[in-house]
Amino acid sequence: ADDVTLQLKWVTQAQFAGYYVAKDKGFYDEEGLNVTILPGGPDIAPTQVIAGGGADVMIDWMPSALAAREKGLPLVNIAQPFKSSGMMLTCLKETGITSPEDFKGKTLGVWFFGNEYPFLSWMSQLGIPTTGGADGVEVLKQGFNVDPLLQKQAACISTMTYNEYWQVIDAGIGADDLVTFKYQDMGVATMEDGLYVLEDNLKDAAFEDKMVRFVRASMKGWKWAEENPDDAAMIVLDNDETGAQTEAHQKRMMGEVAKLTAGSNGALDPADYERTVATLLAGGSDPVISKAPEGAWTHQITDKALQ
Amino acid sequence: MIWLAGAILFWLSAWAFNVWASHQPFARTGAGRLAIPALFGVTLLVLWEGAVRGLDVPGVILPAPSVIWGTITGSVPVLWQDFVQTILKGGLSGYVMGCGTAVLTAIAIDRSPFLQRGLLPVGNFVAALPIVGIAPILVMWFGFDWQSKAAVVVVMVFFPVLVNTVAGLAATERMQRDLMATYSASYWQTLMKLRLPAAMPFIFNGLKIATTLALIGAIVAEFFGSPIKGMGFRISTAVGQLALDMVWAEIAVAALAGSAFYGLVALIEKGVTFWHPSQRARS
Amino acid sequence: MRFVLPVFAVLLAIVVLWYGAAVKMNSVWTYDQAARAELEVSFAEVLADTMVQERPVLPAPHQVALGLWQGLFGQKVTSKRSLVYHGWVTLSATLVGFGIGTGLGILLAVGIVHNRAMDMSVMPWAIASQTIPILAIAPMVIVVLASVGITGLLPKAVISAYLSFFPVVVGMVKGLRSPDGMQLDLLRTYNAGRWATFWKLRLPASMPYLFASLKVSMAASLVGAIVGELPAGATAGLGARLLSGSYYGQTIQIWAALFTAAILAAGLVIVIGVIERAALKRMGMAR
Amino acid sequence: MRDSIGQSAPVIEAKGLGLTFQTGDGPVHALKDVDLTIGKGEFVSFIGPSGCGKTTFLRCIAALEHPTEGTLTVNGMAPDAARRARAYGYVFQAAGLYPWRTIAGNVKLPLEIMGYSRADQETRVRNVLSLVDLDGFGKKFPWQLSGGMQQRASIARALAFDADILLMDEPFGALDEIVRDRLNEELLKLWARTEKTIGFVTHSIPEAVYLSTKIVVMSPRPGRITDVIESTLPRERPLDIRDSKEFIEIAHRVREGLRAGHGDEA
Amino acid sequence: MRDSIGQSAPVIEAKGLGLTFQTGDGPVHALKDVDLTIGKGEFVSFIGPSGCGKTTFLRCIAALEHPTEGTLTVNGMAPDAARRARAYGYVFQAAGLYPWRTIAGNVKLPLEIMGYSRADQETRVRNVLSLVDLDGFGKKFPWQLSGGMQQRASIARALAFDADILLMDEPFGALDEIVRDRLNEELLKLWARTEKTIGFVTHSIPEAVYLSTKIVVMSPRPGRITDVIESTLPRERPLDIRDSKEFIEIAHRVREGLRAGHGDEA
Ligand SMILES: Nc1ncnc2c1ncn2[C@@H]1O[C@H](COP(=O)(O)OP(=O)(O)OP(=O)(O)O)[C@@H](O)[C@H]1O
Ligand SMILES: Nc1ncnc2c1ncn2[C@@H]1O[C@H](COP(=O)(O)OP(=O)(O)OP(=O)(O)O)[C@@H](O)[C@H]1O
Ligand SMILES: Cc1ncc(C[n+]2csc(CCO)c2C)c(N)n1
Ligand SMILES: [Mg+2]
Ligand SMILES: [Mg+2]
Repeated sequence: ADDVTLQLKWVTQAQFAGYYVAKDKGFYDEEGLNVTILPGGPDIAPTQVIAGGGADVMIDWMPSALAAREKGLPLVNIAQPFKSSGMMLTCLKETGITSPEDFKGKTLGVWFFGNEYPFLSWMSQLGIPTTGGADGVEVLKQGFNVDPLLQKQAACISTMTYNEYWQVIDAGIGADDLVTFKYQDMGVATMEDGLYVLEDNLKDAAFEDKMVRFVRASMKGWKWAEENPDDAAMIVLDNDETGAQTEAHQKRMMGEVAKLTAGSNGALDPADYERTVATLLAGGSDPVISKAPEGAWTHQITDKALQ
Repeated sequence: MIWLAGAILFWLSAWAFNVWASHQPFARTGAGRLAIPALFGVTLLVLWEGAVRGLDVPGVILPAPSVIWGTITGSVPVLWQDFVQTILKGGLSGYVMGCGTAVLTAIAIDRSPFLQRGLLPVGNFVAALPIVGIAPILVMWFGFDWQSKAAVVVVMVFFPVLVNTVAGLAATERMQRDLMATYSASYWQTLMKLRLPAAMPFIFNGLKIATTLALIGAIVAEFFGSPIKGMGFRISTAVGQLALDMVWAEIAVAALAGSAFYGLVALIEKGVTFWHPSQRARS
Repeated sequence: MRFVLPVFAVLLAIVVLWYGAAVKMNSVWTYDQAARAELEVSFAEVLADTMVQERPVLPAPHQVALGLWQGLFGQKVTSKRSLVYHGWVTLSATLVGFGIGTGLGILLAVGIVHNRAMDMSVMPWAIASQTIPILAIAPMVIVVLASVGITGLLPKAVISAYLSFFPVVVGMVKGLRSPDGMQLDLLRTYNAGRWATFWKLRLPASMPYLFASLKVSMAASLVGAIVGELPAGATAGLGARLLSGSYYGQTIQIWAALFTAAILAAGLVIVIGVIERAALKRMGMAR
Repeated sequence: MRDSIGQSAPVIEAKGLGLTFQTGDGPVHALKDVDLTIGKGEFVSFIGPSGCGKTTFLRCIAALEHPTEGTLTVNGMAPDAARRARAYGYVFQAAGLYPWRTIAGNVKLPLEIMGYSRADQETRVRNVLSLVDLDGFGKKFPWQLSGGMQQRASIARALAFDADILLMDEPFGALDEIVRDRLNEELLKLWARTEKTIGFVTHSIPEAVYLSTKIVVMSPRPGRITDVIESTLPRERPLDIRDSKEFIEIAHRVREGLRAGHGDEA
Repeated sequence: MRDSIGQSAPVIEAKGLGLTFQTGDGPVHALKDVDLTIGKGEFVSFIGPSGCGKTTFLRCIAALEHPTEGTLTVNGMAPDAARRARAYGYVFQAAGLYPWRTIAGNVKLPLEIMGYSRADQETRVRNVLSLVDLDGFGKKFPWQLSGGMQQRASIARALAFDADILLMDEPFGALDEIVRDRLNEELLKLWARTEKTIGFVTHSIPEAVYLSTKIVVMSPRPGRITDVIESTLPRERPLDIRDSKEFIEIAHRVREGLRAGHGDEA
């Protein structure tokens, strides 16, 4: 069997259910693949891992992959299992925020580490400076949990529809007490959780073949997960080495993730790509990419995988 | 390969030069004390540059020093802003508070054997709490600005300074203590005139270790939530953008500031503990 | 035995303070929640609530104790939810790192004390190395080592060693230089070489300094191992446990992992202390 | 015991005093069955082979060591109480200067602790340093001085303040005869002037005889008093009294006592 | 200079020797214009007020201090070379025992360093400890011993191995007369037996006269040699030689020399 190493963007959770299902249900074995899944975490830049040769393929958000490409790491999107974005800004109703206009003078929690671009570009479209003051917003680099909202250190924080949002709910704040702004709805959505490889590798026929089989099996895993969300969550749970995940949370996450993967057969929709690039190019004073990238995606793999 | 070989050659000759230079009278002058380690640093940089170029290491794994230098000179305002936020506000204030309380605590528990026996083990235990676990908690408690960073620094520097001070306060010779006893000196007199001076070499040991800890603490704490400035913030965002030149530029600033801080404390130590054999031997 | 009572008294004081702080800090949330639900709450209700919150700002002592108990004894030690299992993962990296770090530290100190060029050039850079934020380069270390095929325990141990060598260098340099003029002169009249001077004088004279720094360095090793676990892919170990706890806002889990780490560190420091006492006693230095 | 003893109230009184150190390999009997009375204003020398417990006895008087048997009173109180009343000046067997203080700073130390005024401190330091012939060395640090100079500084330190009882443990061991003679004379003058009670350990028989009103001869293992010799010399003692017949007789008796002690041992 | 000097090749030869310490407040002239020749097998005592440079001179000979002026040869070579040839046994002014070694361990130290065999080490330690009357104390640690016992242990340490030149800095300062007499005799016997060359600092005039073939009188600030007295006493010296007329004459000359040195100073 051929060895493939996959680097995740984040810790083991239902966000990556498709891959764990494919591994667990033997879809990879069927394709003659021996797949190692490396969990990520707050300190792991998947781009760095792949650059260092630690993985063959990785999962990343498109803004950070494109940024890396411009920095000289030739990453190419070979598949896009996530159709839509799950990122949103979740605010406490009691702060009086009802629309983006109300952000002025408030403190907002934002994820950085390459995830800040959609936010910055949104703010620049709204014409709100991110340098604080009465007319701008005070930005706080949010850690990886929802405490800033619970402790009222921030009026709004970044959340994913499938994860942090529910942590806020679980903490005891009712959905009625929250106001959410989905990036998808604000027209600033960027592509999340695509599969990326190094450009040079794609010229190698053996590698290409491996990726074809990998993507095929992974998509099979994703579709199985969409149909059997509860079982998929349990598979994820089995693979969590930290023993920190809970069944209820993963099942709910799987349900929400399924909504985002629905509508993708794995092939990247060029329109989504163009919209992402447009959003990023419209970013504020310190743009993540300065010009439209060339050759940052390909259907080379999905065309063969999805025949 | 030329690059690599050249770099290694340079390194060897520079080391040979340093071995020679350190035995010259020049090495005892102030300039010598700066020049020799500086030359050593330069050799390290040359080796690094040569290795990166010679082995074709991609910039997203390890940028060459020349590239990093370019970033440093090109982003002075950003680096300065981060320096002020992290080191001056977070690190320094935490250092002063942490070391101050540690010395005072050591003196306080020194007075009472009961407290010492009770607090030291518990203090050891509390200090063993790893900062990566404490930092998120302190950020939750003290907010995301520099106050929480200072709190992390306080927690980090407290233990080493406390342990060293307690050890130092016990480091007097029997005859020295007996002398005080014959004067029927009060506790405070013995403390001020004998035990604190005798403890100074130990206390400074702790203070020196604490300088580097303070720096790390302040930077690391920013990984767990911060305003959008500060060295830790910049490093973590830059890693996400694969802007490793910026990461290393910040690391360079941290190393420079840390060394300067350490040097300052060592200089004060030299003035205060001039009498200790370890200081006298080199004068 | 004479330690039991004082420690107990101090612990009691801490627990009392802790309960007080827990009530104060957690009550904010209780009041907020009540306000959101537009309810009035009595102080007694607040008090009760602050003791049982699911994600308290400061978990009450009994909550942590329970979490700790369940983590340590509540399950099979091989279970992924067992703190014994995670503790063992961290401990093994800590010990390997401590070994490497102390060895390296002692070697460096010996070099610094014996070689002027090393003294003048290496020491400042050893210091500079410690001002590099480890959390920033840990991921790079892991990546680089992984790319040359080194994974698992060793990368963590390397990071742990990186943090632990420094206190040993500083302490040992001081210790190896502590002999006074007369003690050194004596050996010079014997025309003792550096080697004999080292073994017969410098090393024994440095023992108290060595043990003091070993204690600091052991704690640093543990921190290093935990830091190394964060970018190692949040898999197993106390670091991973801390991280996931923090990620899911499970404060009690964080505190339980923290305490496990501290118990581990304290245990290790006590072991060093015992060795210290035995060694110094044999050397006639414990009075 | 002869007349000179009854002259005043006892300042130091030991009865059946004993002290045993517990060491790793068994107990060491440093002192055993020591009975001794020292009156106010006496000058008592202790002489005996090394290890016989002279230092230990002095330390007991100064409440630095606590006897395991018998009773000991100083000025009618427990030694500890006397220490708190600042009754002692003590010169240790080794100089024991604080390395972070200059010579003057070391001498000033007890004065600071006992709260002498600034001006008083200065004059006392100056006087006492010149008494021990160290003028001009006040600003040096201890490690810049020779062994004998350090020892003199530590004598100066004990003389700088006014203690009733002066305990000196081989203070002049590291000094040459000329300086020693000079300091012996000075010490006698000081003693005559101030009426201090002095306990003095020495290994020199002539020194003991020249200085003392009472000479205590000790023998080791366990440390016991084998002879107490009351001096019949007058209080006024020029240096050449050392050639007098009386002096030589006393010296002889001391030597005999010492030799007997050594004989016991061998 | 008289006959006894020409008897053999010079072992130690100083010409115009000077040493100046640079201290925080100006230079200290510890030695100046020192000319001295010591022949093989001589026993030379140095005597002089404290601070006159005796220790410094001994340290120069042992290559522990480096003269700033003049020349100094030992066995015809530079002191450093002689040190490398392990020519010296040195007894320091303070005992300076290593606190982490037992008494026996301290005495064994030079033997370990010089590579004596295990068995040889044991016998030598035993012999030399009994020579200084410390049998049975081998297993004690230094701080469990009295000051004089520590000093004796340090003498034992220097005698344990066979050095040609023995340098002793006030070795018997902390000992009582009886022991001192005994050790003086032992030292003379050792010297006669082994033909060592001995440099000996003392403050006791009788001791210097009793032991030496040559007495060097020094005076301070700057440290100079004011007199070199060749002893006319025979090599064989019973203790009662100290009552002989010759002895008293030499002692007198030494005392005069010392007094003159002190006069200079005042
Ligand atoms: N390391 C030093 N630094 C500065 N001055 C020194 C140093 N060592 C000795 N001296 C000075 O040199 C002079 C001679 O000192 P040395 O120790 O040789 O005297 P000594 O004759 O041995 O006296 P003693 O009989 O008291 O031991 C003294 O004035 C002393 O202060
Ligand atoms: N701390 C201690 N622990 C164990 N034994 C001790 C201690 N201090 C002194 N001794 C022992 O007590 C005995 C008396 O010691 P002390 O110091 O009083 O003798 P000394 O008469 O002053 O001798 P010296 O003239 O050599 O100074 C010695 O045998 C010594 O070994
Ligand atoms: C330090 C850090 N903080 C936030 C994110 C954002 N993020 C990207 S994927 C994901 C999982 C969603 O549940 C999250 C939180 C990150 N990558 N790194
Ligand atoms: Mg004594
Ligand atoms: Mg001397």
